[in-house]
Amino acid sequence: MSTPLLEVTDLAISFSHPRPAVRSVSVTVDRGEVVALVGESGSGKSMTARAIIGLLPDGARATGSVRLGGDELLGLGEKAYTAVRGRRVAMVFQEPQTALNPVRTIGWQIAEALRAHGGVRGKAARARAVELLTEVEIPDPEERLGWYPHQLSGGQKQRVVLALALANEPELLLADEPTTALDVTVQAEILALLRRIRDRTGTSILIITHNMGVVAHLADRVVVLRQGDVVEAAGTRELFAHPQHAYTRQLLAAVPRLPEADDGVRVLADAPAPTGEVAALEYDDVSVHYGSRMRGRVLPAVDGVTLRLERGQVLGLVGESGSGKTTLGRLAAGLVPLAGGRVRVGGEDLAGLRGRRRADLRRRLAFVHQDPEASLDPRFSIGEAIREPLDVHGVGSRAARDQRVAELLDAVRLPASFTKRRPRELSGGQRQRVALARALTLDPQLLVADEPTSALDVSVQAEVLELFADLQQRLGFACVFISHDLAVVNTVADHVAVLRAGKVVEHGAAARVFGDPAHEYTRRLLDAVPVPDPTVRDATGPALHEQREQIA
Amino acid sequence: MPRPPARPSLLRALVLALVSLLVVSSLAACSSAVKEASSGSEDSGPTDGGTLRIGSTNDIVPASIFTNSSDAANTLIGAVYDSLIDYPQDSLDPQPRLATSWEVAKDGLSITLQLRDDVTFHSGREFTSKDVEFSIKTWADPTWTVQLQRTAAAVTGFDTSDPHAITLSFDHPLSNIFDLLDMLPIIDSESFDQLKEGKAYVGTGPFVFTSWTPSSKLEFTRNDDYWGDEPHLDGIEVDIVSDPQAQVSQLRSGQLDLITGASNRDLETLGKDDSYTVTPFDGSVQQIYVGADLANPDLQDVKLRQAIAYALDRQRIVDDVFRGQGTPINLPWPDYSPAYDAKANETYAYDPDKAKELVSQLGSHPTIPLAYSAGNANYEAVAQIVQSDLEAVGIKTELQPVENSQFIKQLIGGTFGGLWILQHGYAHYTPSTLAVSAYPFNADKNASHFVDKQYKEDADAAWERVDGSDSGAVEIYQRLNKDLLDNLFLIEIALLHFTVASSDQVHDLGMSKRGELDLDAAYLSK
Amino acid sequence: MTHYLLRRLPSALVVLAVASFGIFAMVRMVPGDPVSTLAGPDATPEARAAIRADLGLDQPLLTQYVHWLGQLAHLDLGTSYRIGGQVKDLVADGAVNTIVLTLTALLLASLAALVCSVLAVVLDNRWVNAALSFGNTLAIALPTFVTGLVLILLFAVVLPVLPAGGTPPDGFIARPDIAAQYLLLPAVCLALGAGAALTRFLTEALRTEMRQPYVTTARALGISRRRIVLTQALRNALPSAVTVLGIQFGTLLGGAVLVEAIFTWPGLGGLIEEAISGRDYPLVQVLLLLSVTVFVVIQLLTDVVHAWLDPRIRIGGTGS
Amino acid sequence: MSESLLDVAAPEASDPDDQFDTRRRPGIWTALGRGKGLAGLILIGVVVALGLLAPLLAPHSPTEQIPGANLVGPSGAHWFGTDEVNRDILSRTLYGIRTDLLVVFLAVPIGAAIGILVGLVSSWWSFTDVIAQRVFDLVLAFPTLILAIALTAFVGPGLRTVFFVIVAVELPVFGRLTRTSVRTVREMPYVEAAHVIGAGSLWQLRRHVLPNSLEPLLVQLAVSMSVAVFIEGAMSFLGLGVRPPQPSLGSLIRDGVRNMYDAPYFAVGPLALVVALVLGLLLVSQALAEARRR
Repeated sequence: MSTPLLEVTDLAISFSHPRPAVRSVSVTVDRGEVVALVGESGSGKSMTARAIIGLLPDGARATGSVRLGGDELLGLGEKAYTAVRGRRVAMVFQEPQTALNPVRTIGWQIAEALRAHGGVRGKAARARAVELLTEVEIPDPEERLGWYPHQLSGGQKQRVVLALALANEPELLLADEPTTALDVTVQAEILALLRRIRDRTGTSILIITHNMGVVAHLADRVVVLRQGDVVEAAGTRELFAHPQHAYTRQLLAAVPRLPEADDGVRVLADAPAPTGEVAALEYDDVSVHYGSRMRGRVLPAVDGVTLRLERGQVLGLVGESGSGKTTLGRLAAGLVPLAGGRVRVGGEDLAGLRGRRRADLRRRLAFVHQDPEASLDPRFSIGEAIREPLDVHGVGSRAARDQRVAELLDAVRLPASFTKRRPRELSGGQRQRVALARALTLDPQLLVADEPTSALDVSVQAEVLELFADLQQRLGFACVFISHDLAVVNTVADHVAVLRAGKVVEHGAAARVFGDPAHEYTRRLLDAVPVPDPTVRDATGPALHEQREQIA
Repeated sequence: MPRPPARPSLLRALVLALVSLLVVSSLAACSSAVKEASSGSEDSGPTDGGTLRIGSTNDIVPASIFTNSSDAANTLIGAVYDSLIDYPQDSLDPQPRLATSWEVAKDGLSITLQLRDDVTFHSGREFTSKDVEFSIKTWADPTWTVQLQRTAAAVTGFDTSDPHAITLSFDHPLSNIFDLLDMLPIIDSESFDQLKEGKAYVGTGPFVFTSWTPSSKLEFTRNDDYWGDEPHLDGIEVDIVSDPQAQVSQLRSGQLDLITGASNRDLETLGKDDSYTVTPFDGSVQQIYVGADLANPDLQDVKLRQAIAYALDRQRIVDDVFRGQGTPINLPWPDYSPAYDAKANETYAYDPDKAKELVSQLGSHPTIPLAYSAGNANYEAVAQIVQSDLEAVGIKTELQPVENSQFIKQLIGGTFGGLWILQHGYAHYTPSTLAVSAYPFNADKNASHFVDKQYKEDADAAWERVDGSDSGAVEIYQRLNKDLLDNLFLIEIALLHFTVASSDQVHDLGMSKRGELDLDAAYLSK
Repeated sequence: MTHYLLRRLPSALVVLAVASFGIFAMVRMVPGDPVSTLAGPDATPEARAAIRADLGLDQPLLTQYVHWLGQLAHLDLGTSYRIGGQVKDLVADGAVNTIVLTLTALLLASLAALVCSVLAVVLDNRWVNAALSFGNTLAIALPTFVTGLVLILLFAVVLPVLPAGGTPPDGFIARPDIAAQYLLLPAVCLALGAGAALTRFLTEALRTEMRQPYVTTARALGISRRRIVLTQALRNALPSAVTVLGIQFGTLLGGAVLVEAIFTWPGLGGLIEEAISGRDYPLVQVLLLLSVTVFVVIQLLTDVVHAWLDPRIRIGGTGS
Repeated sequence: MSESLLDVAAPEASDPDDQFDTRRRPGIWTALGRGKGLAGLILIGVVVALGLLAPLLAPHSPTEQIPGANLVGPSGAHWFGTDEVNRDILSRTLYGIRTDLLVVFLAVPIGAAIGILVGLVSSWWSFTDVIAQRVFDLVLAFPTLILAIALTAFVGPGLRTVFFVIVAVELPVFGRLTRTSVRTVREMPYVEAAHVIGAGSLWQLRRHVLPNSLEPLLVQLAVSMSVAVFIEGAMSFLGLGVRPPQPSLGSLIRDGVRNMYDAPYFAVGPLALVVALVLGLLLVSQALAEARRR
């Protein structure tokens, strides 16, 4: 057996100021192999990748050994490392929106990458650029050379980033969460592309991800990291089939799943017969426009949506970015001006109310943001944040309010000692619990949750989702739950509406929609979700490929 | 790894650009602006040629070109125009200029002047008696706001039948008629419209006006057809340098040859330096004074004004502010004036005890405003010393720097409401000129709101005389002196001399009594 | 692009319109009056009345304003009361000097900022940074009137190699080498603060750019830091730098008033001071209006250049 | 392994890129306790102390004209020498600081307070916004010194004019900044959250928007204070500043400049103090700005 292409031994990274360090990581990647580095925030997976390519942040120090094709990389000078980067190791980053220089054309950026290693220039560079864009399957590559990044979609941008990385035919490609920021269907395409690139060029890939679905789809081998240590390393199938370490097992268990074929579709009526009761929320042919009418650029964000949410039920809104799901949610909270139609909360039209009655209606409404960090005022203590709704509405005495805060903290399973802490001192999951507690302070009848778990690690997400489901059951509020993650919605929602370009394409009971989609788009969405099961990959792989060609 | 062929680095280019810019301009290897600036006299002989560069504090104002109000205007008038007669620096004995001789009628109601017949204007036109008439009539026009307007207007008859002689006749005798003839420039009537716009100044003088760049500079070249001795200088350039400090800097760096606006302190310093010459001109003087607005009830009591007069340490002001370039005075006249009275001039010698006593007799009085023109270092210093002197004897004042245009408005409107500090001129001419021309002394209306029958009588008597210096006149002047000292509506501080500083290459500077630089004989040496 | 410009034009015009009336009214509300300044202390009341009528100041305010607007519409800026001559000529003469001075200062400041900030970011050396930061702070902290005097004292008096002030005798074109020497001290004095501010901004902007993900991408491709700074970070920092440059230009114009006074540079600064103190209404009005116009135009210009430099605005719209 | 997954992740933030900071973010105030901030505070402190203690430290009254002591150079009796009307420059300098302190710590905050108020009002109600923005545009369109010259024509030279000019200049600066800052903060989810639970405009403004908009305003305050020292100096330099005999650092520098050639020591003290004050304020503003960026 030949020596592996990449051999990381006892890599440790320490920082000049306190932050999670990499304690001891050893990873090998063989030629042509795809290895996944899996772990949650703070596990050190990204730092490991950065150490390999020599781009650690300031103040970081790496020890141990990183060998590429037998050459030691760690400790190389900046100049020598520059020669290695791009030529022997290349890297693809998570966020395609910012990974490209916004003021330079695609063609310039590729040419620059080629120039860096004394490669071709002029016409030859242009030809090579077209070749690269063709390789990453960008349509009309000739024309695209003159485009700026902002003229491309997210998926196309990631393809360009990939083209840049491949420009100098590196032996090893590091891919740091390359699909996390993308919609599922695009994610599926990029994953398939990565696989094909490996197959075509024999480039080894080290992929860093937290998504077990992606792992199952792409990797030959998996290395699980946790707090800077390798917990487990095994072949993909073996790991999924027989996880050895408890952490790996928990990680796998925390992944929300979609109903699988053998689950058997629960039979549920699609639209529950109107009970005669007032609905918690009604969308009546609502439309929302973005852009200014004065400038003549009106874009429909929501286009004639009619939906109804009964009391005590959870309505999941799913769709890809730009589908209008968030707008619909914000509409329910009265945060977006309506262009047409009517929104009724508990039978009352929010837009038509004024003064006292509007305030009363607002008390029955709550909203949980996607970003738990930004949704809490950094100046407020946790206690003040949770108490604020009571203060605003002047509910109860001071003591009663504090009592209520304690209750709520307890309800979201946070210790009472958190009252005095600031949001910054909390983890993301804890902050989202606080946001949830605050939303529940006034016992709302309707809660709008906009991607409440998308910024969280899987394990934390699982906890929050469980908490949410529990609270919803106990308190019986109705909820609009917005997420791009079909599996997450599947775990909490009673009903699901699938949105596309501002329109509802399918609406029905969650189990029915996910288990037996009626609309072709829903099916495509479901198919694109990487299933955390390596056995499924082999079955769906070709199908994905065909699908991509359809889309292109 | 093959290195890409070296490209001219942007960074390197930038550094180069900046460095070269700095080097080129600061090293001044081949051509130095400083050297060129001071090379005006380098190639010329010791007497002829060169352009004299004069620094002036104020630019000319075409609308008030004849008011003697700015040093640039004075230089212009002195260089471009001739007057009919000339007073020497230190006397009131008229000397011929454009007029070769004259005769005053016995009754004092007319004067006949013989004019030169070899004089032409810069335009080439011959100078005749008509031009004298035109010039006097121009001065008599109130829109030009000339100080001697009343005197010019008193000339009512013009006999110009002989182009080279003129007879002027008056309604009443004019004791100061020679003052008018000394001050009045002979103006070209043909180019008068352009003069109003500041486009052309055509006279008969030693230098020809060539251009004016507002708030920047005036340029003159030698008049090759000058009727008198041809000037040595090729030309004059007047640079407007409003900051006195900057004038000194530019004199020191060789950009200017002569400056008119240096502070007395700088003059003192320059005087100690061999490379510079400081030239005081004794004949042309100005007086700095404290004015009192009698409309202010506190100032109405002459005792308070007397207290102020006693309280002022005039010698200290002359020494500290004017660096000795002046004389403490109680009366405005210079020592050669027929009105000069050495004894009377010391009536209010520095005596703070007397001042205190006077103040104590008055009882309490509120703080009196003390105004001065803002931005003038001398006035500011004098004002502060005056304030301090007055405070020492128990008179409280509040300094009020007033912007110049408002200062003049207050002066005209008589709205100071307190004390003010300013300079006046005209005391070195026939004494009556002061009383009828200098605004603060005007017996009819003045900024002090001082109205006094006796004073008016005496002023008019002085003016309407045939001779301004005979014993009868002196008698009237003594009465005037008494009026001034008794009423003290204007408390004189010091008599100041015009002083200029120049590089040691500048020689034979002169100055007219009017305060105009006389450059007829000036030259630049190597 | 044109659309971008069109959207900004109306508000600019409104500012100018409001400014014209505001300035006109304000100038006349200032105590003191041109006639007494013009006539001098010795003028008779009749003389003053004659001058007043001559200048049209006996007319009602609104009539005067309408008259002025009419003049402006015919590009006739009127005649100066005090200095005499056409306001147009006066302003043109002063403007040339001020513009030459300000633009030179702007050029110096931009060049210095470019060199210093690029050096700081490329070298990324502790000592270089500390030195630059120190020099920078000092340059901002030293008032213009201090640096100006020190410069004169050093280079014109102690070591007389450069003129202490004034403009080149033969203009700027005839002898550029001489002109450069006249320009150097005032321009450096004026440029110091702006240069320091620009350097500060640009260094910070470049550092921010160097932390952007696209830089990491570029570095991961094996492009050297230096090259990234010069070809990518700088290009990205440019649009916002242009905005700051626009602001700095305004500051420079303001600073020019002081620098012109120190170096006796016959520009608009001295003219405006003289015009205001002489209550020379036509001149004051035009100068103040000019000052607003320049500001508005610079704002427009920086917006346009900014938009032009940023393909996201220039080309607009997202693909797909 | 009984510990819950939650506890594992608990101490950490949710940043997906491993690059997060576990420390509690220090308030921007802590920046004043070290490095630049501390140096700046010390500089300001020294100047302020000298100004406040002027009556104790100054050997003479600032307006006392000492007989015979005309422009004498630095000596034991007069550390900074005397000026052209025989006053002790050291005493004048110490008292002069007070004038500048008045300008810095009174005029600027007044201008800032009005500006912030206008900015707040205008950022919340679009009607006032249009007017305020145009007025700000107009004021900002004039270079500061031209504004100063024009204003002086109205009220005459004096400390009052310096005050007016500083207020007039700072008002739009703070108005603008407040508006931008408020508009940014208003878009923050936590303000939206308050809105959703039914908090009124005033509540949002008072409890969330204003406190969170203060940091950039604070930085600007320090910058504006240093600018105020400049303005006072420049105005005094042009003769528009305080009225004599009251001393200010700017007027002392002007007097010093007038005597540049024969009393070069004159301006040294005032210059050093002006530079120290401006430098101190700048350093503080830089430290605050850097702490904010962190």
